[in-house]
Amino acid sequence: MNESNTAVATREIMYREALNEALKEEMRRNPNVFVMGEGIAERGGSYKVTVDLLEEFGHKRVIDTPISENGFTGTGVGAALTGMRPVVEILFIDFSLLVLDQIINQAAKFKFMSGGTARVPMVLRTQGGVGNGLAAQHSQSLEMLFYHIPGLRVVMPSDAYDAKGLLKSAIRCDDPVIFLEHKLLYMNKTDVPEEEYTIPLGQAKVKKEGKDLTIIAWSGMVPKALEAAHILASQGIDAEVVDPRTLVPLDKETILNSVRKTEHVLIVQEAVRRGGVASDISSIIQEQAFDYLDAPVKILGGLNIPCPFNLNLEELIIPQVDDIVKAAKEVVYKG
Amino acid sequence: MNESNTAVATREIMYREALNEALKEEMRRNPNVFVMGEGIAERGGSYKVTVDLLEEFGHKRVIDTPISENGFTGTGVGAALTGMRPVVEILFIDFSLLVLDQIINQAAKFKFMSGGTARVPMVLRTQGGVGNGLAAQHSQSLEMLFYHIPGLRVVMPSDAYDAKGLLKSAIRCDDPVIFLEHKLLYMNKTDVPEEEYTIPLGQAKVKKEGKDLTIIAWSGMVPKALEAAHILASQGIDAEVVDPRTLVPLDKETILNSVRKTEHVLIVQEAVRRGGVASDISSIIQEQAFDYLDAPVKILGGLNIPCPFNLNLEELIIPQVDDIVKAAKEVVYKG
Amino acid sequence: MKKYSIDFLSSLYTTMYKIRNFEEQGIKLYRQGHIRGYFHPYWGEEAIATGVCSAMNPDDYITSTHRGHGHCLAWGADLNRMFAELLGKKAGYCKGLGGSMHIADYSKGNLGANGIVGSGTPIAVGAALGASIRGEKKVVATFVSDGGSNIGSFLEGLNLAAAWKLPVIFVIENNQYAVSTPIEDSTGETQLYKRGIGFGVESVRIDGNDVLQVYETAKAFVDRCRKGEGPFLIEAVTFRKSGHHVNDPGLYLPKEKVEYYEKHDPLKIGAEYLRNAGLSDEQLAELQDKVMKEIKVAVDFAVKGEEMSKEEFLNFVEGY
Amino acid sequence: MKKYSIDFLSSLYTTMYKIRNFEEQGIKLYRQGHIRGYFHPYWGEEAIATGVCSAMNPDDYITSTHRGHGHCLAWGADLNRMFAELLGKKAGYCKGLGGSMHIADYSKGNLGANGIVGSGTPIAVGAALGASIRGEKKVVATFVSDGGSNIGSFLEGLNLAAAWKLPVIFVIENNQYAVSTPIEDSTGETQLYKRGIGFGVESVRIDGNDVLQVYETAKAFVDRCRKGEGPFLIEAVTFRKSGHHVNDPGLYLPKEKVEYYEKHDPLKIGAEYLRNAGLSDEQLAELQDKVMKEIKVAVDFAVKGEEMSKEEFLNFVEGY
Ligand SMILES: Cc1ncc(C[n+]2csc(CCOP(=O)(O)OP(=O)(O)O)c2C)c(N)n1
Ligand SMILES: Cc1ncc(C[n+]2csc(CCOP(=O)(O)OP(=O)(O)O)c2C)c(N)n1
Ligand SMILES: [Mg+2]
Ligand SMILES: [Mg+2]
Repeated sequence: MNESNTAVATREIMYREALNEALKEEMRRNPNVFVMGEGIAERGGSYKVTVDLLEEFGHKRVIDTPISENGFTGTGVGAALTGMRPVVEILFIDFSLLVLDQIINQAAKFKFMSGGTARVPMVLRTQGGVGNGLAAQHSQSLEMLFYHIPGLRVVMPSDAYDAKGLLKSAIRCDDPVIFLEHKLLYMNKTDVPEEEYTIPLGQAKVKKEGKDLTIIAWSGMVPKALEAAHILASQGIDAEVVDPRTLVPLDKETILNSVRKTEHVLIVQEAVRRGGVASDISSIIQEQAFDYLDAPVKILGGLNIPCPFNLNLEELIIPQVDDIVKAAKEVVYKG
Repeated sequence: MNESNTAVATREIMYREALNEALKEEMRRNPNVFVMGEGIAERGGSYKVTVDLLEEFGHKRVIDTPISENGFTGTGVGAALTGMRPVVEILFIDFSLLVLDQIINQAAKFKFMSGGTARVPMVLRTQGGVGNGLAAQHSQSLEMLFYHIPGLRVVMPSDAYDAKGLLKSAIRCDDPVIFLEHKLLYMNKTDVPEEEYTIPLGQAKVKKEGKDLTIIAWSGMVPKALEAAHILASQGIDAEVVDPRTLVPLDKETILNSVRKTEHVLIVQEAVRRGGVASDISSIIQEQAFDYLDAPVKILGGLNIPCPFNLNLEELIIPQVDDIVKAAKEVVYKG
Repeated sequence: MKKYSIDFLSSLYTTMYKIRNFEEQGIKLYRQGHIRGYFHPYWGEEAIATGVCSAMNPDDYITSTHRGHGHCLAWGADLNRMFAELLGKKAGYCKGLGGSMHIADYSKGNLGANGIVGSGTPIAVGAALGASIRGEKKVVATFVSDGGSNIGSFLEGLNLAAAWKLPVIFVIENNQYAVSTPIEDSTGETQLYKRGIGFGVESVRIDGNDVLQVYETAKAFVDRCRKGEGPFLIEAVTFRKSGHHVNDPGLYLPKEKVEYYEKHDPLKIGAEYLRNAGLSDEQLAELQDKVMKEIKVAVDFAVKGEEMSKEEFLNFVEGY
Repeated sequence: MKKYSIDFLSSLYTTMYKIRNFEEQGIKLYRQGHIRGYFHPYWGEEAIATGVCSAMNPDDYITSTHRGHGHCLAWGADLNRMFAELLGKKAGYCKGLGGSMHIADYSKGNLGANGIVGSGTPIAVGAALGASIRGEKKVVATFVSDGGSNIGSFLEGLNLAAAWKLPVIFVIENNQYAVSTPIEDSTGETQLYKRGIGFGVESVRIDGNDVLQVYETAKAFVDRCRKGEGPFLIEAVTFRKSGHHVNDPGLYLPKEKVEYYEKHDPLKIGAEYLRNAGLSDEQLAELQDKVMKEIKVAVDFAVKGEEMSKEEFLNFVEGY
């Protein structure tokens, strides 16, 4: 089955259920796939992504770990190097700061350093983003730390459909994949086919077509961008919303095609503005579609500050629907 | 003394000697300044930056650490939180991947999380860059990992003069400063005043004036950019070379002023092209000086791959003088 | 066991009772929607923070954990500012920007709770190192959980303090579970004090629910730390009174353990000490009453308190 | 001690002698400018890799350190490809892209040297975990340095293997120095095997220069690992024959220690075993000669070898 096939039976399921299905299907398909992380077995994970896996696959393949993120991530790397396909869960992307040696110095480098003889087919699943008053150490969006590192793939699905298809591809990928979920998306529902499907890494998706401006957004910003596009439509601005879905490899073609059509670009990013992935996408558009641009590429990003605990202030620091609407108008009216 | 004062007695010293002087002067000035790292006491550090400190300041303030990067960096954070001014050395920036929890989740966040009551006046010194066949785990340029994090300052001096003045300011800064040296610069000599001086964080320097194009470069790329500018001059292209020196805070004004003058921009970066600081600077120029640009901002960065051991291949992966000359011409002739 | 004055025993009890009821009120406020985010109650473990902190000097330092309310209160934190912080109010210890997992009082040497398990340990070692460079005879206590004793930050910190002979007391609060994972599943050696010995640190395992046992152990180590004989490690065995987090009913906790610790409750043990020392039931009730009144006032203060305005906030973060 | 055949003892000696002379030739090549980057010679420590690896099966796994040539050779690496890698040549184990610190042979279960101290340990634990999931009775040896025993990666890995009862043998090569830092300065407990005990791992301290002692200890642990009784830890005490790196003269090493280990050299001890078993001096010389010839051929092969061309390289990295 591929994505363009639309006449299939579907049902609405949650993002977390879609992830759970992907794990189950891949674990059934390949006995070398296993999952490990804190509280993922009996408890089914903090966001319930791994529920019921223990019953079907047993303790050998559904492993609760001690609080030793660096150690168990490295364990995943070693298992992958020797033929397994581990899916390692880190509870919060903030804690991934404890495992970057294993991811960046080890997993990302082995294929290269070995002259191509070693592969690390491992998935690191974690979640980030602002929400629910979790404060500065549990609310970061750190995709840039992985995006910048050669040897890693970076996937950030924004809905259940993408989440399932991409996680299945991530598990089948022969290189390390950083699979970044968003804490506010787990309960969101989308139509997901009954039938098995995968989504290749590296294909963006136009989530709404439009001709006046291109809004590029990923992960938690996609639902907001779509809502903003809806409001903009009611005000006579026809925005196209492009979701890269995979940040590495990045589907530059789909992005550039949209830009060439609309000639106006807004990139919306939950991560702090300074040095985010949006900057890199902006630099690419600017280098490769300069002559099409009617106005500067605008970036709407998070404020350059940590996340406050207070809920009303928390709201302030990342782009909200109204901010997107406002920024989009600025881009369109400037051009 | 300030930078514009040019009628001062100077002598030529090496980058590493300049750093050594800065440490000595600040340790004399403030008894709460101390240094810690691997082999920095008797041995004076792998790059000889800390030679002679032990004799003058003793073991209490010149501390050899076990191989526990995360632990001793956290020790620095704790000392800083309680009134000290530690200068922590991590041998290679690659090893800083072991300490990012302490830097990003802790040091960078305390001031904010505490509502302003806590400060972490700590300097993390380390070095990066490609050179001498040290291969994939000892050759990275990872400034982006710090640049993206609110609460950190990031300094990357390219010569002895800047190194000394900036390190002194970094040690006096009340917030955590990431001070990034380059392994190939340590032996480079520049004129450095006899007299004490400091360079404020956040001031770029025009290292060569020019009118045809702006080349932005930092750290190890500055000497190469200057050499390229020299060659370009002989070919009738008058390039301006701007060295931000401090990446956070970034001196946008100096950069934008240069861009408005030359209308052509090349950013040269040793770090891999994808998601580097160059992308962010490009996005800023593009947002804030779009109407001045005669050609797209070009980024010449490292290849998106790890560093090979073989010396001839190593050379290939980062911008060399000839590459800069070629890229500069492309920008100028495109405009 | 030494004989202690009623005053001293009362002060220990008062602290424990304050922590217990702070958590109970906090949970209520959470359920009412006044508190959001993570809330890890310290109840059931009150004797540890209380015993350790009461053995220290006011100008010493502590670092705490994600389950940090108890350490702050035992270190003398103000109830008003504690509740205000939990409610995200401007009068809180961190102006409402930190919340439960980041409460701290740097001005008093409380270097804060920490949302990253184990990361407080190297920070504590650094506080001790700084004091030793300055030539001050301060002691640092660093609290860490059983789960936290498996992470590199803690283990490296332990070794550093040992290598440098620093005045640090490592206090492992072994409540036998990390969320739902029993300690047997997370290590090959559940007697956690033994890992201190592996690094050359004098280490003991004690009943963490007996406040006097904690106090006496800590006091001896604090005194010896001050003489330059540190570091030391205390494994204090205890149990959570409920789930990991306010929303976790803790159904996985074995019934026998729950029942045992129901009886072996730190407050019950503390009250028994008081009774043995001659305090009457009325006097105890009076003491309890006083705490409850303070808590009521503080809850009221916090609920009515202002939040930081958007303008104040944007002002505060200028320069990032 | 058991009686061993001359063949077996010869094979142990041959491996040690090969490592010793590999390093000597490597240092020469370094000084001649054929090798660049880091070069940490394993000489003086040959008995450890040799004793441990000869106790294992060819389809087991090892992970190594920054001082990794010895482990690779003891695991059976080809001299030609070893030298070629050190010289950055295409015929090297990593096509010249890895170099000294990253030599590996994944096809044979050698998971590689590592430039980051301690980081090989969790990888070894993962190899063991994978094998155990697949139901294969493999054993994994992970070599780590004394300095590396202070880092979180090693300590967390040790605890994980213990918690999960995995067939891993942790081999601490305690050469008593981390570059110029003596072990006394980097830990409160210099008997490093004790930290294994702290995690519930059966641990011993042995003479790392005595190849038979290493072999017998490793053999017993390997056999028990295969029966599911792992993990185990061996602290093998040894000493570097020179500075940390080819460019470090090691002047800080105390004279008495240097002299002691000059006499207590693994090759001398190995040769003594052979003599006691009846090998004549001529036979020994013959054996040595054979190794030297192989090395000469390999050096020649490496020096003459091609480097990867720029085109091949750019082709190789496509898709990053
Ligand atoms: C490094 C890290 N890993 C995981 C978490 C998530 N987490 C918070 S508390 C906790 C369990 C803690 O158990 P334990 O360490 O025993 O402390 P307790 O809650 O029992 O006091 C976990 C896994 C975290 N905050 N930090
Ligand atoms: C995490 C890390 N820190 C520091 C280094 C730099 N370094 C390489 S070897 C070494 C000393 C190692 O000493 P030890 O661990 O005892 O091993 P030995 O060299 O004695 O075999 C150091 C500090 C590194 N490679 N990795
Ligand atoms: Mg616990
Ligand atoms: Mg050593």
